Amino acid sequence: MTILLTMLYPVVTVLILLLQAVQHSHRLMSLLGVLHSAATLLITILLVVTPDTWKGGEPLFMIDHLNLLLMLVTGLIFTCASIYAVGYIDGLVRAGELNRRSLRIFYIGFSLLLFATTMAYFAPNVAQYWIFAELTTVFSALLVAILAVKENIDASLKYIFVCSTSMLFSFIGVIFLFELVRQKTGTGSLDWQMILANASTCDSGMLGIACIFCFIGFAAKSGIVPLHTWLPEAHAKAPSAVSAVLSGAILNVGMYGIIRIAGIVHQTTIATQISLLLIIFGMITMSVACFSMLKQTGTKRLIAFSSIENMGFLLLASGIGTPVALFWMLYHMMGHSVVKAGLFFSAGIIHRQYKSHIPGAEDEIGDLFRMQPFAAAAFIIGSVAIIGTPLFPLFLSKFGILLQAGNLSLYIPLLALLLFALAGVAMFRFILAIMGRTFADGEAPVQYIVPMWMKAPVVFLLALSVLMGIMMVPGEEAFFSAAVHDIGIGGGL
Amino acid sequence: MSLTPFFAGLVNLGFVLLISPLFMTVVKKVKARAQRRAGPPLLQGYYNLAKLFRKEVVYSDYASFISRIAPYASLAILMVATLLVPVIWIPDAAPAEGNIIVFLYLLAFTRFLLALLGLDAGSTFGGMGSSREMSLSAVIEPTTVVVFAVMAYVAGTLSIPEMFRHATTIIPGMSPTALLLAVSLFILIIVETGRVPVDNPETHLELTMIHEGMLLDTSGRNLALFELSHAVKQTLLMALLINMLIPFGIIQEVSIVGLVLAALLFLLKGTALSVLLGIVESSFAKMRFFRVPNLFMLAFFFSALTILSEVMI
Amino acid sequence: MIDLFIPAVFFFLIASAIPVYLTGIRAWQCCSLLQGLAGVFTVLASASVLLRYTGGELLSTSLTPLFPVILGVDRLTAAFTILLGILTVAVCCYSPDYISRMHGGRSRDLLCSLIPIFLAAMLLVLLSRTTFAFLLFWEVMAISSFFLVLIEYEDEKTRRAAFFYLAMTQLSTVCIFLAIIQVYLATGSFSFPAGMLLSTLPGLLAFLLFFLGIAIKAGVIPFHKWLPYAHPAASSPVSALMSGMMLNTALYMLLRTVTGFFTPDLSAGLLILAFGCITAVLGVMYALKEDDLKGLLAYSSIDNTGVILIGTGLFVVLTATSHTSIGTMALLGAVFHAVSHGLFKGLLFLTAGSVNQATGTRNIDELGGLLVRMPWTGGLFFIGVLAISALPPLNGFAGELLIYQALITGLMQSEPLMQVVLVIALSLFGLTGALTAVCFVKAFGLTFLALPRTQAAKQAREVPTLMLAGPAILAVGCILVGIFSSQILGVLGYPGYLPDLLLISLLLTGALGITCAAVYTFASRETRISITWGCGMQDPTSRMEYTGSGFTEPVVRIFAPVYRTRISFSKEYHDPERCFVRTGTAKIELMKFFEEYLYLPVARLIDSYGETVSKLQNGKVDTYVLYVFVTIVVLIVIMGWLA
Amino acid sequence: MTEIGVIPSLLRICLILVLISAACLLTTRNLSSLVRTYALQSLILVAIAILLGVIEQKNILLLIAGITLASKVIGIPWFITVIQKRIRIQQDLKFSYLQPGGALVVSILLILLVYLCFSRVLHDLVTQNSLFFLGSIIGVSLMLMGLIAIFSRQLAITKVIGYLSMENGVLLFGLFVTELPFITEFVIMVDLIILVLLTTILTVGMDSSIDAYMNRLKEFHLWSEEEVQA
Repeated sequence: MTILLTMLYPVVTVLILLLQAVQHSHRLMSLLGVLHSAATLLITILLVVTPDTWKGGEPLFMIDHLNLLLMLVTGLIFTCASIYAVGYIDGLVRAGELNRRSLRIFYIGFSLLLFATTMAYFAPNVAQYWIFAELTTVFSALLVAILAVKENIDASLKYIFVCSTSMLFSFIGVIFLFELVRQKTGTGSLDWQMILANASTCDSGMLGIACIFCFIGFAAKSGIVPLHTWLPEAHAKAPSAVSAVLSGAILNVGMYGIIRIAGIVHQTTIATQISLLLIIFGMITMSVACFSMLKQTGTKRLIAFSSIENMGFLLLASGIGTPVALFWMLYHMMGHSVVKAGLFFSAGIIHRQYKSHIPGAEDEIGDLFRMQPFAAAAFIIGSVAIIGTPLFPLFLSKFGILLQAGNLSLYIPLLALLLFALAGVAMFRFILAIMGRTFADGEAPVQYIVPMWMKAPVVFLLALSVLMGIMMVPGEEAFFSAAVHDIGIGGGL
Repeated sequence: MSLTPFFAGLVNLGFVLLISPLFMTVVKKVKARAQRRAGPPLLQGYYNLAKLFRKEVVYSDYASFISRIAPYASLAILMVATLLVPVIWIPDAAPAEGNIIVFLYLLAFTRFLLALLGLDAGSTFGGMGSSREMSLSAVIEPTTVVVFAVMAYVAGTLSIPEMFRHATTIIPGMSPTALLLAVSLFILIIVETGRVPVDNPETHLELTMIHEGMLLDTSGRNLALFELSHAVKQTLLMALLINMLIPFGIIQEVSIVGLVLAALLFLLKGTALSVLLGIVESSFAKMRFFRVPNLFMLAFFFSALTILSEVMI
Repeated sequence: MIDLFIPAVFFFLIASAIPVYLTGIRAWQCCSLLQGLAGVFTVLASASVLLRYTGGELLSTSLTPLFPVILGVDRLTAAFTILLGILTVAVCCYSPDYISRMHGGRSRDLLCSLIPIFLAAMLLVLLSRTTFAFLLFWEVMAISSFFLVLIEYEDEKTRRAAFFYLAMTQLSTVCIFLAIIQVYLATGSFSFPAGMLLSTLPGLLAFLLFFLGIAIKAGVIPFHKWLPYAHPAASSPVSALMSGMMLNTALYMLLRTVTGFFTPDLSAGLLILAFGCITAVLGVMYALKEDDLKGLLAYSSIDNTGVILIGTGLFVVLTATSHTSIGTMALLGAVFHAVSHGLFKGLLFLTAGSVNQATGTRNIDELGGLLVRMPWTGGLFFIGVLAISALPPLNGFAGELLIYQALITGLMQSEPLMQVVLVIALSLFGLTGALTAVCFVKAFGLTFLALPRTQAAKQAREVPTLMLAGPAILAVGCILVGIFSSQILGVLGYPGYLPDLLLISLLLTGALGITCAAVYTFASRETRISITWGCGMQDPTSRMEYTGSGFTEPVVRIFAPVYRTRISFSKEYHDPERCFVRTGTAKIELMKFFEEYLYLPVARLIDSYGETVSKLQNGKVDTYVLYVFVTIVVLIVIMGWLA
Repeated sequence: MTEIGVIPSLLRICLILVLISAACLLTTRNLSSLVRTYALQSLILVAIAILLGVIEQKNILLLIAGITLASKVIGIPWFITVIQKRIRIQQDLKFSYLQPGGALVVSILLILLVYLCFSRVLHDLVTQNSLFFLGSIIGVSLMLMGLIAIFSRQLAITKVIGYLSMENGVLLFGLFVTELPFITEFVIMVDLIILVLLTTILTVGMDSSIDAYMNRLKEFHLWSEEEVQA
């Protein structure tokens, strides 16, 4: 049954790409985009629901609990983003920011991005994962630069340069892995399971090099501090449907790579040194992100920095490496993507309302509650959720991870908590600043009527995050611990 | 519940109400003598009260219910305070377990009402009087609390009748604690009743009057009530000093002869103390308002010293 | 009867849902009705627990497999939940009319829907029996109170107050979170620990972190600076709840840590006692200099937190030196004072809110003469003032009396060194009591008595009856709890700790009756109304009355070193020899010590860090690729060094 | 790998030549000479591929050599010269962070550093002086030099060429691990796509380089005066 499913997916993608290429009415193209992401989500849910079918392992796809989980989140974020895009891109075109010619490029790019992410997750071997990760960079850079305004091109150039240069180095890591497996079993192979199986017995020095080089590339993909510089610019300048997808789904691709590498390293003797390295990088990322959040004036840049901070926290969790920590790390990834996408959508609505005509200038936000009450409320609830207050998923995972961190030494939770508090303070400092400003009665911009397409995903995502925060679906916990087991840490809860 | 506490309370109350105006006039007489003038007749206190009770009361046009209730309330509170402090006869079951802190806070209640009365009239003098009265009381409060704590510490209990009963058992020799206790209590009386070094009771000069300032706007029977409660407060504090240090003559078992004897003795001791008070008043000049806290530091030092002496020696 | 707590919580949640759909006065009324019902349920349930000596486990669910959420109640919790219930009933009588007279469109519905969430969070904090549940509801309480403070977001001061409040609550949550991690590591489970020793490092660390977290939330002196901004900025029913109940939830947790979690330890007790004394004295001194009515009440909440801390510290010190009976008296004093503080502080804030709505201003120097214009509100405020200045028959006095007795009997029986400490504590405690009296004579005298100082105060009208019903409930509560205090303690199983205030109040009324009767029969009955005696002045105007700062000027002058008053004056002269002064200015300003020396430097430091770090993102491609290059080289070096 | 006297020494010569070409990339200023050095570098790569194919008798390597010859030696340089004609900029004079001289010194140090680290880590490989070890060092140092080229040159075109020389480094390293052919094909194909995407953005969006575009934009900025002063 899974062969049917896995074959069905590429066919559906190709079909939709062809249809989009030939379409010229905007409404149809956007609906096709929605159809494509909905199909992916449906297939993933079917796979999740029927676990026994794919246990046997597949030639072309490697399906296990971990990448199904991440695919679930990606499918969800892409569906919401494409539904949001129907209204948002319409607004862009009507406002003249996006000329009709590049509309088709946008939708094809969007579907290709989804296809590349799915193939990256289901990639059985490291090289295929690497190639599709590289493809996601290319397609998302294309989407970032779609508005063909100078800053967007500038941002996408930075994105390409920083990401692809670091990804090249991770290809070196892939070659080392190949060499490692070749030394052990004669014929080299790059399958994740194969590497995981042989990792414990092979020479730790070579494995060390391989992991560090891989870490460079994947760290750049998921915005870890020294290599994070592209993230705030790309997310701030991209259309918010794209930046939601970037923050919600594409960062997870990089983090998926790091988790796999951490799983492999966990089998060998150098696990302690590498996890120490991960914790240090996590700490640096969180501190740089939190402190720079203090000085942000743009909404989307602020949210981008909060993504960097959460990625740093995920890295910290993978550094801790106990099964419970990884359980909560996956939970944090899901929670973060859901809440972050909702936050970006509401920021997008605010941006559409207060877009300043001077290119490159910040949008002056005023009379927020009078002109955009829905977006303001969603933005505030989103920011409350993102800093990890209860009744939202991030609080549970923050609590779980920091409990495990306490075992190592009390300084880690102390520093992490102070940084989370600082992030919360910075977030609300910004909100309070924009709440207060009002326009002189003359020059308030015209009220932007938010179409239904844009409101639905925001409401859905925030409701889902509250649901995730309050209770766990019965099977959910078993699925998560199976995913942790697949990483190679073993032991479960 | 036998009738003795009720009967003892009545006797105590009647006696105190009766003799308190007398002590006020004794102090005035001694001061007059010190200035070589004849001074008012001993019963002048009672004549004043009688005159004032017959006079009409004048209220300010924007005074609230505070001006109407305060005089009656302050006298009532002090009557309850007298029930707590047995002056001549310590019944075995005191009416309200005479807790010393309750006594302290009843005095604070009267001061609170008086201050509000000062503000109610809306005149500058009333405002100044109550502001200064409250500030001084705030500074003296720690000392009063420590003095009462010392009394409790010495007697080993918080209830006033037990303290007096304990005082009767020990021989009133000149032990350092007794001396220090006497001095601190004496300073307390001067401050609470607004005697010279702290506040001038007779004058109407704005700068010097604290206690008088608040009563400036009261007249007729209200003024009489305030005068009476002022006198009762002074008697109670003197009773504390007397019964704590020179308790002989106070009786435990009820008998008519004993009561009369104890009353006479207390009258004697009270007058002696009032004379002493008068002498102290006339020998000191009034201190500048902001130097009065230093005097309180002195009193605080005495009371703290009593505890240390009790512990060390 | 115990299981009425859970329906109460549900009623709160339903009440909070109503204003989201409906709007206008109808929604607020039925929302308050539901709230009131929930409050009544809470009162009944906690009363039944208090009387039957049996606590019990209410509800045990688990949010996720790892984190159990167990709710339970025992008599200490019941004391605080009964206060919560009474405050809820009072606030829900008060708030519909108050909200309808507020300006601000939809934000009023938000206010009406957030109050029940805030109350439910506080109730659940009191009921939680596992550290995780406590932290969960603690943060919900913090966030909901933050948004409640932020309702009137148009005003710049409210936004700054809300921001300051958020920063401090985040800090407090960090401390509590760390304490819970420490407890989890030490005991390995989420249930409340029992008898952890302070001699071991984890125990000491956990206690200090708990104390720090609670100190920030309860407004203990060095961490108090957010409270005088946040509480006045909120609308009156909210600030009544925050001052009356939220401080008490923090202190409840302190009481639970001190009685349950840790074995009493002398040094910990001395620490709490020291913080308590400093907070009490400084709190009331800062209250004295405040001219904004609600600011004054906020600072006096800090002072009362200090008093409760003194009681708790005393309990720990005395039980550590094995005087357990006096220790329980001190603990009773702390709990009794906490509950009574909740009552009279709620009463004062609600009545201050009515004054604020009737006159539109909170500045004492612009009020005056309201007692004649608003007799009922004035009378209720008067009862609140009597209670807070601890005057005999009312509940403020009962609490302080217990602590006094514990201090003095402790003084009698402990060894010399401890006696010195207790004497200092006693004198500071006395000083606080007296200064509170001064502060509230000023608050009541200058706001309600004499002539109205401004036009606004002249046209003040009495507030509608419902806005009087709320505070009236609290006033009756204050009086009854005060008078029947020793009976209440007797029923609760602690007879003989308090003298019988019932007898004293009966005697008081009796004596009042006798004096009135005697004066009515014997003395003359004529009365005459005329102008105030001003030593011959014709028509005294309101400008001649005492103002707030004037009233407290002697105290400020006496305690100048504490206030660090800066007196600056400048003179210009006509002639070079500087004899004849032409013009001159004199100024007394009170320096905000904590703000200028503690909070602002830290804020500036963090800001400068933010500045330097955000320079990292300078927008040029070359720099970004340089960062990549440097990281790769560093990683290669690390890799080489690792092997 | 059997030791045939002349081929391995020839191989070592080619590796050194690759490093020299990378150094030239860092220093040349004139754009057309830049493109020519890149083509030369790819040519050396093809030579290495052929030599390796001969040593290990693997015809797959010869196939790779052919593809690299077609794409990297002829295809991409032609494409860049076409783009360059459209932009009409000859010189790339401005440098940031590292002048050419500095860049060379840094790259020498880098090669030494990489050698030191790798020898410490792969100590057993050093003794057999296996080609894999040599390939890894040259490959990694070539990539690092490409990275220096990217951040030290301001012209966008030179950045692209720097990126391609980095990509050559990967390809070089891939060659030494013989059983990895089809994956390197994929890599080449991906990079070609990236290249095309990059250059199209360049020609459509801006002509010479990012900063040049900024100040050119400022001169005749119509509506916002204050930006002109900034």
